[in-house]
Amino acid sequence: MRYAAPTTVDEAVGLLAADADARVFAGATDLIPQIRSGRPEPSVLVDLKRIDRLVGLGESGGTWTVGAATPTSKLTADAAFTGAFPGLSEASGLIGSDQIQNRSSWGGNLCNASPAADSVPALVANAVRAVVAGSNGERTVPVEEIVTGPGQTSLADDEFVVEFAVDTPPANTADAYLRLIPRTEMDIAVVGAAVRLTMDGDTCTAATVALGAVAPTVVRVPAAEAALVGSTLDDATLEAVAAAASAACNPIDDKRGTIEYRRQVAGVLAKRAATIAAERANA
Amino acid sequence: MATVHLQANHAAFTDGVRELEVDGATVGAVIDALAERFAGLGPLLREGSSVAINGELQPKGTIYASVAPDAEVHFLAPIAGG
Amino acid sequence: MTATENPPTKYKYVGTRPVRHDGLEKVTGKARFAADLDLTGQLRGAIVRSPHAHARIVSIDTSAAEAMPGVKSVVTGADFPAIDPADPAHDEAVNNIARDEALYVGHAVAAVAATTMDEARAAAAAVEVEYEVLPAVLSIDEAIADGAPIANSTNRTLFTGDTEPSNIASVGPFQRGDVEAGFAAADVIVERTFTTKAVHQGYIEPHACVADVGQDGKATIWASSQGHFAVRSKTAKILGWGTDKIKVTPAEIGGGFGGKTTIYLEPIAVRLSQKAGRPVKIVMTREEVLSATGPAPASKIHVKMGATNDGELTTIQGTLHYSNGSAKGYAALTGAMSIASYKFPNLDLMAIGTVDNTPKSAAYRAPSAPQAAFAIETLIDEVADQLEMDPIDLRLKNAVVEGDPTAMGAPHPKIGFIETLEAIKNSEHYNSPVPEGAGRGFGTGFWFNIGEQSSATVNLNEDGTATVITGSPDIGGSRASMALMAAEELGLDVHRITPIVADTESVGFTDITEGSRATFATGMAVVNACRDLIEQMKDRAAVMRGVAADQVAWIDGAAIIEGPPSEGADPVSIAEITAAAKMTGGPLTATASLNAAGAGPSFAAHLADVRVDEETGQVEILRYTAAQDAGTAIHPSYVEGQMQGGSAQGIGWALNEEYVFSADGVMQNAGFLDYRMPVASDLPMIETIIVEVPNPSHPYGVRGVGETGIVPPIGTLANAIADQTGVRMADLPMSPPKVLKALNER
Amino acid sequence: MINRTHVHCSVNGDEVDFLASDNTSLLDALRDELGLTGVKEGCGTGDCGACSITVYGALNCACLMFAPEAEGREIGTVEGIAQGDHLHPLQETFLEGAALQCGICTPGFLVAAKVLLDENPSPTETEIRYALAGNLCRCTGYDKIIHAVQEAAVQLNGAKS
Repeated sequence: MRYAAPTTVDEAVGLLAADADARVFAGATDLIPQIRSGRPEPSVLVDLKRIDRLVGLGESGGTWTVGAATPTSKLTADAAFTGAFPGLSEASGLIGSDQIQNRSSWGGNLCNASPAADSVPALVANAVRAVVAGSNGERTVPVEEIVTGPGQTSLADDEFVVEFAVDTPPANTADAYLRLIPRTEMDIAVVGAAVRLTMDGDTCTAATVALGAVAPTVVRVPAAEAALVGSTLDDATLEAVAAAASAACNPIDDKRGTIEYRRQVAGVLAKRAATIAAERANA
Repeated sequence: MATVHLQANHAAFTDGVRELEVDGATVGAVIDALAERFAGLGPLLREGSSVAINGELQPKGTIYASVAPDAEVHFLAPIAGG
Repeated sequence: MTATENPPTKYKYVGTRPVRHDGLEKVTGKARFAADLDLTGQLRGAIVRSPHAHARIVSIDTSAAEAMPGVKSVVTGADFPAIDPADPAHDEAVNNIARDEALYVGHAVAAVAATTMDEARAAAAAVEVEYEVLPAVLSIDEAIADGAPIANSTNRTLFTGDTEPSNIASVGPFQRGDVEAGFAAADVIVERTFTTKAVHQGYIEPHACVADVGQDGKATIWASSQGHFAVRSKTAKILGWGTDKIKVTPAEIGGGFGGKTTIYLEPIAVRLSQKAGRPVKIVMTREEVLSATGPAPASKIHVKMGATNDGELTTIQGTLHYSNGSAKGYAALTGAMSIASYKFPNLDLMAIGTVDNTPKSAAYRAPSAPQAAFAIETLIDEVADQLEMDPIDLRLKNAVVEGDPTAMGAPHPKIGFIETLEAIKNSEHYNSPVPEGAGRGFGTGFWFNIGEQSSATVNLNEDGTATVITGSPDIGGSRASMALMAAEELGLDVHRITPIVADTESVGFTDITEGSRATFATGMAVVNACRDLIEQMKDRAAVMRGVAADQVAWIDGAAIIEGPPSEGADPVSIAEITAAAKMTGGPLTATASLNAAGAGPSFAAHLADVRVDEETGQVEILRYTAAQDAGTAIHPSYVEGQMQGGSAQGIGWALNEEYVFSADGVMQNAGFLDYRMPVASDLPMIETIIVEVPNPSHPYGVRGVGETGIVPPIGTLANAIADQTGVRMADLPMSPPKVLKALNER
Repeated sequence: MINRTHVHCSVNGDEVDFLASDNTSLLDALRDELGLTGVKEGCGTGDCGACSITVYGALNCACLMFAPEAEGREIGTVEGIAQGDHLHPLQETFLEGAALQCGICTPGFLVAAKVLLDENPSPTETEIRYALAGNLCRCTGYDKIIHAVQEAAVQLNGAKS
C-alpha cells in the first residue's frame, strides 16, 4: 500500500486511472475502520485534502461551492452558510464527534454510500449537485444519482467527487434535518429526515422531503411533498406527511433498529422536521 | 455443638435436612463431620460454598476458622466480586 | 453533600480529599500502561480466533505462517499442557487457548509473534485451522430447550455428581418459610418475567501484556490486571510452571470493573516469548475485547411476589436463569443470593446457570446483582403502585436490618440500608416536584463485598517520609486511600507518604482487587503494618530518651514521654526517630498480612427523573441522585467517583448496552460505535449522598464502595419510565425501539 | 509490499522526523516511532477519543489519520499541554477535582477540553458535555470531569481579566 497526496485534480485522476485498486479518501473515518476490520487494503491511498479545490467553501453569484473534502466543522462554523442552509448545516454537524467533524466531509459521507449517512438526505432536499472528475473530464450530476446502493456508487474507477454546488435558496425557504439515534451523540442514524419548505405566509408553496437509513439509498417522499404543498401544516397535513413518510420506507432489521421502529419514527421525524422548516422559513 | 444451616442445594444430599447440630472446633472439622454423614456433600461444602460464622463472612476456602460450641454456621453459595 | 451517622470529625486525614499520588503522571501522559511498554527486541503478538460459534478443531497447520516474513514463533493449544476438565482451572485454561473444541466466535485457537504488527496480523491470517462445525447454542432458551445440542462437551453440572455433559452449569435452590402460605396471606400478588442481554465491562484500555522469558527460563510479565498475583498463579497453572518461574509487574490499569480478574493473554505471550527468545507484546483490539473477553451474563428471571394490604412483603418465588457463556460458573447462584434487601419471611428461589456458545462470562461490578435487582425493584414498585404507598415507605417497612436473614439464611451484620433509604427520602431531590410531563423512579441495590488476602509493607525512610507498598492494583484511586489510612495511623502528612503497588517478588501475596475489597482488606493490612511501626518507634524513642518503653505513648505523629524522670521531655518526631534509626537498631519497616473476615455489605438507593419521548421511545435522564452506605469514606471524592461511575454503567446497561449476535453467533456490534456506552451528553450530573454507617470489622469502619452503585439504576430507570408512561419495561435494554414498541402495545 | 514514507512535522512545538509505513495510523506512529505513549488507543475506530490530538489546533483522532498525512503539519498531544513544570489549569483542576480514576481516557479528555476552552472560554454544561461526547470515560460517569472543565474555565477567565 502506498500513500499519495496529489495537489491537483488532474494528478489525482492520473493516480486513479493508473491503478484500479487505488482509492481516494478525505477523512478516512470509515476507511481506516474498514481496513482494520479486514477489508482488503487499497493499493494506493489518494489523500484529496491537499488539493485546494477539494477543501474550499464559498459563495458566488447565488451558488455555494463546497469542496468534497471540506471538513464539516468548517461548514457549521460558517455563519452565512448555516444561515442559508440551517438543516444542511445541522445534518453536516451531526456526523460524529468534534474529533470526527474535523475530518468528515460531504464527499466522504456521500461516497462511502452508507444508507444512514446524515448529510445525504439534506443534500438531496436541497438539490445539491456533485462535480465529478475523471479521465474524461468533469461532469455535474445530482447527488441522488451518486449512490446506487449500500456501499455502491455510480462513479467509475477513475472518478471522484471534486466539489458540490448548491444554489442559495429562494426567499422564505428553509430546511431542517432530524435524526434518531439511541444516544445523544456518537451513533449512526437509525432514521434521518430532511425537509425543505418554501412558505408564502402560512401556506407552503414548495416542499422536499428526503429520508435516510430507511432504505438502501436516500428516499424522496413525493406523497409527503404533495401533502405539504398548498397546506398550512395543520395537524391533518402533518399526519398525512407522517403516514406518507412511513409508507415510503423500505427498511431492514439490524442492530440499530427494527423495520417497524424505522417506519414509525420516519413519520414522526418527517412531521417534526417539516414544522421546524416552516418556522425557519417564516423567521 | 454448633448449629449448622444448609442451603436448599445442600439439602439435596441430606434428605432435606437444612439445620442440624454438629460437633467440630473448626470449619474443617464441621465439614468433615457433615461429609461423613452425607455422601456427596463434602465437595460442595469444600469447593462450592462460602461460610459465615455468626453472620460474619469468612475468608474463602477457610477450614481452620474456629467454631465456638454455640456458634451459628451458615454454608452459603460462593461469593465473588467484580 | 454528606449525610453521616457520626460526623467524621475524629480523623485528621481520613475523610479528606488530597490530590492522588499517581495523578500527576496521569494528567501529563507519562503514566505507563501495559501497552505503553517497549522492550528492546520486542515482538508483537496476534491471536488467531475461531470464526465458528462451536466447532471441533480437526487440525492446525502453522507451517505457512511460520514461513512468513518477520515471524519468530507460533503457538497452538498443543503448546500447553493438557488439563483435566474436573480441574477448577480447566475452563479458564481452555478459554485462553482452545484445545479440541472452539466454544464461541472469537475463541483463541493459535497465536503468532513477529517483528511488526503488520507481519503478526498477516501470519495470523495464514494459520490454517480445519474445523468440523458443530451445532451451536446461543441463548438461555436454546440451552435449556429439550434436545438442545451440548454447547461445551466438558461441562458437567456443578456439585451434582452428574457425569453426563449438560448445558446446565449449576442449580441452586434457596428456600425458607412456606411460600404457599405466604401467597395465601397476600392481598396483592405481582409477577413478571425479565430478560437481559449480555453486557460488557467496557473498560477503555484493551487487554495488554508484555512477556519476556530470559535465558534462565524465568518469565517477567507486565500486565494490565486487577490482580497480578492471580496473573502469576493462573499463568503458572496454564503453563504447568512453578510460580517461582514467573514475576508479574502490575502496569497502570485502564479500567477493569471485574473484567480484568481473569486472564486471556499472558500464558500465550510467555510461550511465544519462550519460543522466540525475545519479549512479546500482545494488545487486543477493541473488537477482540468485545467479542472474546468476559461479558456479564445474559439473564432470564421470573419472579412472583406477594404483599399484604398494609405493605408487608410476605413472599417471593422465582426462577433465575443466568448464562455463563461458554464455561461453567456461579452467575445464577450469586444472582439469587443478591436478593437480600427485604425480609420476605417466605422465599423460594431456583437459580439455574446455563452454558452456551457465547464468550465465557466474567465478573462485572457486583456480579449478577443488577439483573436480579431489576426484577425485584420493578415488582416492589408495582406493589407500591397497587397499594398506593410511597415507594420508599414500602421499602422502609420491609428493609433488612442487622440480624435479618439474607437469601441464604445467614444473618446480616451491621448494615445501613434504612439509613440509605432515609437519605433519599430526606433529599432535596425527593422532596422537589417531578418536572412537568416527566417520570420519577426509585430503586435500591445491595452487594456483599468480600475480604480475602492482602499484604502490606510500610517502610519509614531516613528523612521521616514513608513508603506504603501493597499488592493491590489501583483501579480507582486506592493508592490515595492507603496513604490516607497510613497518614491517620502514623500522624504523618499524607503527602509525605508514597503509596505504591509492587510486583509479585516485592510484596507479600495479595488477592485480586475485586469484591470492593482493596480499601477494606488491603487497607486493614496497611493499618496493621503502621501499628507495628508505631510500636517500633515507641521503642526507639525510649532508647533515645533513656526511658522505659512503657513510658512512651504515640500521639499526633510523635512519641510522647510519660512519667518520671523525663516527664514532659520534648516529643520525639518521626523524622528524629528515623534520622537516629541506625543508632537505635537499624531501619524501620513493618509488614502485615491477613485474610480479612467481616467485609461489610453496602446498600445503595437511587432516584431518577426521566422524560420519555412517547413518539420515539427515547429516554432522557433529567436528574439523578445516588445514595450509598460507604461505612466510612476514606477519600470522599473517590467514593463519590465510584458511586457516579457505577451509576453511569448501570444507566448504560439499562438503556442501550447489549450484545447482539447473528444467527451463527457472530457479535454484530463489537465496537464502541454500536456497543453504546453512555457519552457525556447522555447524562446529567449524578448527585451523591454518602451515608456512613461504620463497618465494625474494620479499624476505620470501611465498607467496600466499588460495586453496589451499578445495582440500582436499571430498576430505578424502569420505574421512572413506568411513572411517566404506565408501561413496565421487562426486557433490556430499554432502547428507543423497545420502549416505543411497549408504548404502542399500551 | 507496504511503502514507507519519511514524515517531517512539528509535534508539541518540536520539529521531528520519522519513517512510517503508509498504512500506519498517526496514532501508532506517535506511540511507536516518537514514544508519545500518552496518546492512547481505546478503540482504533474514532469512537472513544483516547487518542485525541490537535492538528493546527483542531481536535482529531490520531487513530483515524494515516501517518503520512502529518507531513508538514503542527501536531499537539497531551505531552505538550504542560509548559515544563507548569501544569495547565485543566490538569490542575482534573487533579484537584478527582476527575480521573484509572486515567486511560484522561489524556484524550485534556486535549479535547483544552480545544474547547481555547475556542469557547465560557461554555455551558451542555456545551461541555457535547464537546466531550467524542471522549468515552467508563470510570467517572463524567460528573467530575465536567466540573473540572467548568472550574478550569473560571480560572482561565479569572487570569485573563
